[in-house]
Order: sequence, then C-alpha cells, then structure tokens
Amino acid sequence: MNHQPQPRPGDPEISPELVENHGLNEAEYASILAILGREPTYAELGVFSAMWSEHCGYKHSRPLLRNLPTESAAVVQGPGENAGVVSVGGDWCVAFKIESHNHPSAIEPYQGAATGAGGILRDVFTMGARPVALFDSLHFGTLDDPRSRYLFDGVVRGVGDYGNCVGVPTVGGEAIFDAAYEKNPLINVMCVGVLPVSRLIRGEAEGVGNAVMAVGARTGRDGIHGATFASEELDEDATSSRPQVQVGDPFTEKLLLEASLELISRELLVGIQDMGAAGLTSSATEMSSRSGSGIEINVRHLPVREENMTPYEMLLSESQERMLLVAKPGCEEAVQEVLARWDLQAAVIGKVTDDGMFRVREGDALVAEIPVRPLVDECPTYEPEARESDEVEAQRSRLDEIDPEALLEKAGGAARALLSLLDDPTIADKRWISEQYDTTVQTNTLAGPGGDAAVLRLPDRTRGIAISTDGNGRHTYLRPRTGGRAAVAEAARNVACTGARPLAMTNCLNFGSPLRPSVYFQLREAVAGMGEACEALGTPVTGGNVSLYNETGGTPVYPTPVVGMIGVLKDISRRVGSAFTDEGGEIWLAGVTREELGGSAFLAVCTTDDQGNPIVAGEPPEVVLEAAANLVEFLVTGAEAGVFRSAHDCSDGGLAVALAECAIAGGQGFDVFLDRAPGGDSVSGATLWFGETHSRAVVTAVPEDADRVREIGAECGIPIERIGVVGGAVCRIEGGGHVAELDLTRLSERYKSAIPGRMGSEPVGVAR
Amino acid sequence: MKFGIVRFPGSNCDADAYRAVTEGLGETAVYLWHKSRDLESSDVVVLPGGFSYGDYLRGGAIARFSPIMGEVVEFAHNGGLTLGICNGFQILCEAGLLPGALTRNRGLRFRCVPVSLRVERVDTPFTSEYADPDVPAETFSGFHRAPVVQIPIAHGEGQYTADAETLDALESSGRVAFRYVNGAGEATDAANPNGSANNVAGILNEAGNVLGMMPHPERHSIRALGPDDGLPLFRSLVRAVGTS
Amino acid sequence: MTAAAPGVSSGGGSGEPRLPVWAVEVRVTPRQGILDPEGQTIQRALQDLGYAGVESVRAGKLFDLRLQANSAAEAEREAKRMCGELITNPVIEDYTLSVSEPP
Amino acid sequence: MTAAAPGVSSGGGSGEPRLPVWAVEVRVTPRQGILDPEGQTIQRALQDLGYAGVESVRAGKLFDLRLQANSAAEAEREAKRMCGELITNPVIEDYTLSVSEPP
Ligand SMILES: Nc1ncnc2c1ncn2[C@@H]1O[C@H](COP(=O)(O)OP(=O)(O)O)[C@@H](O)[C@H]1O
Ligand SMILES: [Mg+2]
Repeated sequence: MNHQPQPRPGDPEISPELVENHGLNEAEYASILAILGREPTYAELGVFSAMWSEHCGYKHSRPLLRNLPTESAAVVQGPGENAGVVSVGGDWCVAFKIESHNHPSAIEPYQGAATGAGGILRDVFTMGARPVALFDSLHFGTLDDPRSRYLFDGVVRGVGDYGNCVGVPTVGGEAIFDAAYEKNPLINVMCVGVLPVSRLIRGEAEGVGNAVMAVGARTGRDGIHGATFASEELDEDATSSRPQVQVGDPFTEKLLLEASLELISRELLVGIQDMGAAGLTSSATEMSSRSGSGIEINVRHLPVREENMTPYEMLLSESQERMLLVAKPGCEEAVQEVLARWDLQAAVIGKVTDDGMFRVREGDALVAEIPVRPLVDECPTYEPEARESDEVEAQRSRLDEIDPEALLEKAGGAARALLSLLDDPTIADKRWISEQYDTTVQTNTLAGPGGDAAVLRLPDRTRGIAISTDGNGRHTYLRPRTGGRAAVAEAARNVACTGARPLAMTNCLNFGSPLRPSVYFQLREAVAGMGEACEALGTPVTGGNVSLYNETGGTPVYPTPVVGMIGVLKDISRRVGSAFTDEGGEIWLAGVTREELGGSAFLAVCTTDDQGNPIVAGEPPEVVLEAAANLVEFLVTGAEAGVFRSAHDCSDGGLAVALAECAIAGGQGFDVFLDRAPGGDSVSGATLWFGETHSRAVVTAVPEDADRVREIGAECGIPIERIGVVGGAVCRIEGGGHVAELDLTRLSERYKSAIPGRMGSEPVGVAR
Repeated sequence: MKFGIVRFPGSNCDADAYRAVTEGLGETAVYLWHKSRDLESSDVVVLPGGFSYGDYLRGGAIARFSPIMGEVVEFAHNGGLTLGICNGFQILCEAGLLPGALTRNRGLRFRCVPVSLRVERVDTPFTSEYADPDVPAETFSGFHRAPVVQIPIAHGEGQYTADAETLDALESSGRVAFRYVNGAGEATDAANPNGSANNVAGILNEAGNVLGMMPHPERHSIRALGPDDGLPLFRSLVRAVGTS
Repeated sequence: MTAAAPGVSSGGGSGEPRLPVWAVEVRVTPRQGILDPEGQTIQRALQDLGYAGVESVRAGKLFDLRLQANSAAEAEREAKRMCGELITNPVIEDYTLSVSEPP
Repeated sequence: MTAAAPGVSSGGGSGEPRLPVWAVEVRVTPRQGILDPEGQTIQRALQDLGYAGVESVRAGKLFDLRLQANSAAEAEREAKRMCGELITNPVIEDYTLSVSEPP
C-alpha cells in the first residue's frame, strides 16, 4: 500500500491556474504545501479549497468575531457547534442558529430557500433539540421589479413548503424591500429547538475505532463547491460554473429528524453532524477536530446517487438531507435498527482514529491524508484595509442643510406620509407571507407572526420563549457601528415587548466583498457595535453565520447584520401583545424622542432627491446602550407586574406607524397628542411623527394603573408620558403642528393590501 | 376511552392530536405505527395531518397502502369511529372510505388561517357537543345545525372535489359535516379558502362513522393556547363511545 | 376557458382573419443529476407494492397548450419562447415539445 | 438508486436472466370538468406577457418509468396497473401512456 496519496487516473494536474480556480491564493497554497510536506492531490486541493473558503473558514471575519461576548450563566453551548444552546430554566434548553442561503436563492429561489430551511433545521436537531420554530429574514429588491417579485414568491413558497412538510411552524421573520438587494437578495433562516438538558449532544468524533456512518439521502453531484460558490460574488451569467442546484426533500428531512432524535434519546451516539456546506469533508473534519481525534473514511462505502463519482466529488458534494454520525461502540446494529424503522439507510463509511489525520481511501487507494487541526483551525485569516467610503460620509452630512418640515410638506403632509409608510411593503402587513406558512403546527404557538416577537409555550406549560429577528441595512450603511448596535437593541426590545427577558442571540452578517476597504470597514464596525450592545444588554452571541461577497456588478448590498434573539417568558399567562384591545385604555410613550430623522423609512419612502431617488441620508439614530437596557427592563417589569395591556416598540416609520400598527392589530382606534412625548417639544414635527429614535415603546394600561406605570418607568430610568387613549373607529394624531384623523378601516386597508396588491392574487410563474 | 392516533412517517400533527386528547380532553391516546397491524383496541381512530409519505405525488396516495390502513379500513367498515384531519382526510378519500378527492387549493398557495365553519349537523358522533342547549337549533335541509365555530386550516391541497352526482348525494343525505362560511354563517365564495365544491370543509361516510375534514380541530383544543372551538368535536366522540 | 373548435381559432366577433390553432404538448423533466424526490418516492412505493421490475421513475410536468399560429413552425417557435420565459425553469428543468393539429 | 444501463436490466449478481427494459411515458391530465387552476394561471400569465394567441393551457403530470418486462405489451399492462393503483387518481385524473425502447 502506498504511504502517500497518489494522483488518481483522470485527475487534472495541479497547476497554478487550478489552484486559483479553487479560490486559493499563492500564500494559502504555500501553507498547504507546508502542512502536507508535498503537493496535494486533486481531492486534497478540493478539501482545502472548501475548508478554507470564506464560508467554512471565516477568513475575513474570524478575527472580528473573536471580540463578541459569548458567555453568560445561561449559555450551555457557545459558538463553534452546530447550534448554540442556552438554558431557559428548569430542565429545559433552547438550541438555535441562523444561516444564510443568499446565493443559491438568487439562482433558484424556491429550492434555494427550501434547502436553506433544511440546513438550519439539521443544525438544530443534531444538537438533540426538537425544532419548534423557524424564522425567515428576507431582503429583496422592490416589488416593482419583476425579478424581485419572482424571487420573493419563490423564496416564500420554498421556506413554506419545506417547513410545512417537516412540521415546524414558521412563526416570524422580516421582509425588507429595497433596491439595494435587487440583484442579490438575502435569505436568512433561523431555527429554534427545545431539548431537555440531558439530551444535549455535540458534533464530536471520539473513541478510536468507533464507526463513522453516513445517513440519509444518497450523495449526488449537486452543490459541489457550494461553499466556495457562496464565497464569491454573484456573476451575472456564469450559469455554467454554478454548482448544480440542490433540490430539497423535506420528507427525508422529517425522517432524519425523527430518527436522529430517537438515536440521541436512546444514547446510541457519540456525535452527530449535518453534512452541510462542504458536505462530507466539513462534517468529518470538524467532528474530529473538536475531539482532537482523526478520522478515516472509504468513499467506496458512501451511498451514491450517480454513477462514476470521483472521490473529489463525493468529498465535496452538498447533496441535502445527509448526516454524519459516530456510533457508540457496539451500537452500530441498534443504530441501523432505528434508521430502518424510519426507512433510512446508514452506511458505515469509516472509523475514528487517534492520529489526527483526515484519511480518505477509495478502495485500497489512498486519495487524501491531511492533518485535521491545520485544515480546520488554521485557515489563514485576514484583516484587510478598512476605510469608510467617501460616498457614505457625504450621505451622512447631506441632511444637514435640509429642514425636516420642508420634507414633510413635500411628502404631502403628515397624514399622506403615514399612509405612504403603511403602504410600503417593508412596513406593511406581512400576512401575504405568513399565511403561506404553517404557524400553528405543534400547538405551542402563543403569538405567531404579526407582533413584535413570536411567543411559544415550552414543554413545562408555564414558561415560554420569545423570538425576534431584526436588522436595519439602511442604518448600518449610514453608520455601521450604530447599525450593529441597533440590530441587537431592536431584537432585544422586540422580545421584551412580549414580557420576555432577552437571553442570548445568534446573528447572520450579510455583507459585500471584504476585499473592498469600504466593506471591510462596515463589517468591522458593525461587529464591534453588535458586541457593545450584547455586553450592555447581557445577551451573548452563541453562534451565527457570515455571508460575504453579497454584491453584483461591483455594488455591494447594504451591510446587513441580522440578529436572532431569544428571550424567556417566566409565565406565559403574563404575555403581552402589541394590539390595542382595551377601549378606554391609556396610551403611554416610553423613551425620549430626539431629532434623529436620518436613515428613516420616512426619508426613503416619502421623499425623493432631485434625481427622483429615495433619500437615504443623515446620521441614523444613535443607540444609547443604557437606555436600550433600561427600556428592556421597563417592558419586562411592566409585563411581569401585569400592568401592560399592550406593548409595541417604535422602529421603521417611527411613532406614528407604531400607533397605527397597534390600532390595526387590535381593531381599535385612538386619540393621541404627541407634544407631551418625552423630548417631544424639542424636535421637529416630522421627527416627532416619523423619527426612528431607539429605545422607545408604546404601551397601554388601564387608567387605574397610571401610577404603577409611572413608578415602573421611574424605577427603570425610563422617561414616560401619557399621550392618549384607545378607542373608536378613528385614529387621531396631533403633534408637532400637524394633525391627522384617519379612519381605522382606511389605514388597515392600506396596510393589508400593500403586498398582495403588488404581488397579484396568483403565484408568479417562472419569470426571469 | 382510548384514541388511537396513526403515525405515518411524515405525520406532523400526530403530537397535536395526542395533546388535544390528553391535555385538552383528559382522555387516553396511543400512537399507532403505520407498519403495525394492531389498532390496540382503540375506540376512535384518528388519521392526523401532515405529509404521510412526503405526499409529493398526491396527499395520501401512498399512505393508503400502509399496513395499518388495512386495519383502519376494516375498523371503519365495522362501524368504528374514524376521524381524518387534513392529510387524514386526503388518505380517507384515497382509501375509498370517503368519496371525492382533495386537490390543490384554488389559489395554488398553502394557506394557514383561522376559518369560520358552520357545523351542519349536530346529531353525529363527531358533532353532538356543538349543539347549544340554549339556542334553538336551526334546521337546514331537515338537519339540525349549530352556529359558527373558528378552527384553523393549514393546507396546500384542500380543495374538495367530486362529481355532481356525488355532491348531490352528499348534500341530500346530509353528509356535509362542516362548511366554510363567513362571519354571518353564509357559505359565500369569499369565505371559501381553497375553492372546495359547495364550500365543503368536512364530510361523513354513508354510515356516519367516518369523518374527514380539512380544518384542524386539534389545534384549537387547548384553552391555554387560545380558542378551543375544536374541543367539542373530541368531546362528542367521548360521548358517542360512552353511549354506544 | 372553452377550447376552440379543432383547428380553428375562436377568433373575435370582429371578423379578424382566423389563424389555425395548434396543439402543443410540453414535457418538462428534472435536469440530469437534479434530485427528484417525487420520482424516488413513487419508485419505492411501486416496489413496495410488488412491482419489482420498476428500475426508475422520473417525475415531470406536462402542459397542453392550444396556440394560434400561422404554421406549425411558428407555433413551435412561440411555444419555445414561452417555455424559456415562463413555463419551465431552465436552472433545474429540461423540456421537449411537440406540435400537432388538435384532435 | 443508480439507473440501469439503457436497455439492460441492472439485474442481480445472481446470474438471473435479464429482462429487456422499456421506457414508459405516462401522461396525466386533469379530468374533464375538474378545475385546473395551474393551467389557468399559466394561461393568464402568458397572455399578460403578450402571448395573445394562447387559447388554453392544461397542466398535467408526466412520469418516465423504466420497466423490466418480457415484451412491450407486458410493460404496458404493468404500467396500466400501476397507474390504476397508485400513479393516478381516477376521481380527478385521466392518463395515457406509451411504451418504447429506451433511448
Ligand atoms: N418573512 C416573514 N416571515 C414571517 N413573518 C414575518 C416575515 N416578515 C415579517 N413577519 C412578521 O411580521 C411582523 C412585523 O415584522 P417587522 O415589521 O419586521 O416587525 P418589527 O419592526 O417589530 O421587527 C413580525 O411579527 C414578523 O415576525
Ligand atoms: Mg417591533
């Protein structure tokens, strides 16, 4: 037998060009030579290429991510595993993670989104958790653009069909429509699972001689080099070089889910991991790296779907619905039995070793032999030049000369502006999306889509969890550090609106090419901002995903950090919704309003510059971390005390939109006077109505509780003021020199018809 | 009183039905594995929602061949109370226990929404508990019916389809158990979420012991989670078994 | 939508010249190498039902169009454009089509 | 499931006699009178795209089977049984099929 891997007949010769095509630069190739002490085989080159891609190796983000806080008393499993795990009290833990599927969805929206949902589900159930919820954070071009409508339609059907079939409710998400995402949509899916702490299992390969098994779908040629593809910018017409589109098979996923949970609960496994990006390669090497072991596989034993597959292809295929597991000694047969019960096949493809090597054979031939540690953990990292673009600086100061009131006048006045904002698909009702999702399967859903955060009951039947995903690309574009902070602060306060205490978060960083100094600057700043907010709010990061190279034709998307926050609700009977429900209830505004109109939806939706483009300018609202933390405390305290009848934060569209949303949700009008709002007398009318100053929320309480509300505000250091009352069929807002009096039905109609009106009543065909 | 809940590999409302019975109703439930041929002396058999075998071909097309279905068919033929919810309804149609078929929703989209249903009959083993003692029952084609209840749907293939003859037979023999209606109780086209013929949401077999319905009563059977309009259906079954 | 009388456009009442009508059958199949979960499940189910001789099943879609066009060649050209633009998804599907006179 | 080499059964290693393999194309269409929302939607979408000559669209399903059988007639008989039993639902669907030697 050969002691060194030999080239396989038919393999291309290793040339500088081949190396470059694998996304590896000269220095990286030199490291590979040093690590191996020889030239790599073709298969080995493929393995390095995948593992050292941005997607797997975090080349440009790892140094930045190091600074994020990852620990707290609640964190059971931080970053580095398939998913993060936090303790939510009692015996129960929650596993959760978010992942992007941006590039695949830009090519084939339905399958791209479906397989995105499939991948993140596997990440969660391989921790031993039963997935209980999906969330989708979506960014598309505007709905005037036919291609964007096609992508949006396909993505929503894809997420829906997959989650619906597997039986996991999709209980919330975001949908943002902005020309910045036209060519490169962002599709991030988050999965949340619940497990008793005793079930926790990790992606480890321990115990010399233990069997390594491949389970689930057969391996085909689909998605070869998906990880590398995800790490390049989208080429307008490079259809041929794209990896084969992966097709989701949610039924097989459902079988895998049930079988995995059964294998885990019967304690038959040492470790288990999804074959996700970089397929067999990443799962095998990451599992052995975590355990400091080695792993040896024979690709001849891998069940395949196509003929004549090469080791290179088998190692790098990203065929969906596959898992790698390491069985406990002597348990192979029991494992096979469980899998057979679920009509799944498992093949023993190798074993755990102790020599720290990833060794791949094809029959008797050795095709790869790579030391695991450097392959997995020593991917070269870079901290390239970071420099803010002049353009952004110019945009920030552009508002300085503009009078906000003049803009409001140009927008047709306050009432017109409010109606336009409610008609903006980013702000408008998202029922067109969420009704295509099964939101109530598993009968845990206390609050599905439509509120600030979704709320699910935990198995103990008293506690609950609240979940929200948030991010604001426009704000992040204008001031990345602020945008990073804002994503965390908004997600936390959305969770807190329900009465839940924010506990921990995951995140997905969607940015352009880090090789662009302006983009690397955005990334560095946004991550730093996120970290600051995590510290201040006590919500560590337990994992996440980085998606770079989101750009086409040299134009990156808005830098878009998306935060997925989990909070715990001690007592589900004290849950608070966002709807105005009690006629006669008093409306309070918590938090100070400042003159911060920059980056607002009002500017982007209601105003245009001389060229007719939406105005994306100014300094975005600052995130005062202390105020953010205080507001969370205020919301949680008021809910736990049973004082708040409703709570809704101010975000896109500001106070006026927040009020309208509460009214529409509850079917109750209101009468408010905004000049009384904290800080209300020192800001412009436009800002008072539509400014997006952070750390503010609209809460209601019965009149008898007025003193309690004031007390809680004082205790928590939150300035609050009573601004009006709930009731009637009219929404009346007065303040800052403007008055609007609008029928609730009219507001509601605008809000609910915005997306259906643009999408038409029927599915968009395959148009491109 | 024991409910047997069939688990196909792709069932995903099995646990919900289990909870509706155990938590909502306080009765006993057992799971019946699709490969088994034993109904474990269940008093009522439930075919729950989900995607029994992936259902890429047609909902329920493959499930009807599973070993357990042989037993279910026999049970139903012998008068056993059999409830098919959503995918369970599709399976009952494919298995020939109920007439007609469920095809893709008229709007071609999956829909998950609460809908209003009119309980067309309150004198069946599945619906007796919907009779309101305080409200005199209206009569409709000679059958007593109850007011409107709220129960969610969640399906992509729920358009009830049958030929005219079958529909006539269903209507004239009072075998439409639930109908999609608006808030005022009228079976309008706007209130029809999927294009079902005659706004049919659920039907009975000739003997009245098999019910198939697209809406999910099991999801509205737990007080702590909100409305519980589905619970009377399960209570009706308990009563029916108790008095038989 | 009522089908036109065989071979003749339903036209308008407007006295426009009527174009002949063609039947176009479009057969859409998953592209080579693309996973076909539907075909796979059907194959498995058939084998379970005792049809041991089933070696493979591929599931696709079928569209029957009725098209007005001057000639079969023109109908084919048009139908191909429709397939490229709307009916099929070239990223994951292949298609073939055939034109005939409607039955 | 790896596909057999065209025209030849994959057989077992057991030296069983190999039966010839047949390609069966099953075309499933919605029965007359059954609503076909997909076909209608595509028709409307095509008309919106400017294809004015589209008179009707019916959407159906297509299955390509590879069957081992002694003769084309036997393959056809078997395929018909499969259609009756599983592949189609006669309440809502019609089908036609054709048998040929695999390409
Ligand atoms: N893509 C989506 N999928 C499911 N639910 C969504 C989606 N987009 C928005 N929603 C739901 O609509 C509601 C409003 O969303 P959003 O405007 O982002 O709220 P907020 O500003 O409070 O974060 C939320 O409950 C959210 O979960
Ligand atoms: Mg909110």
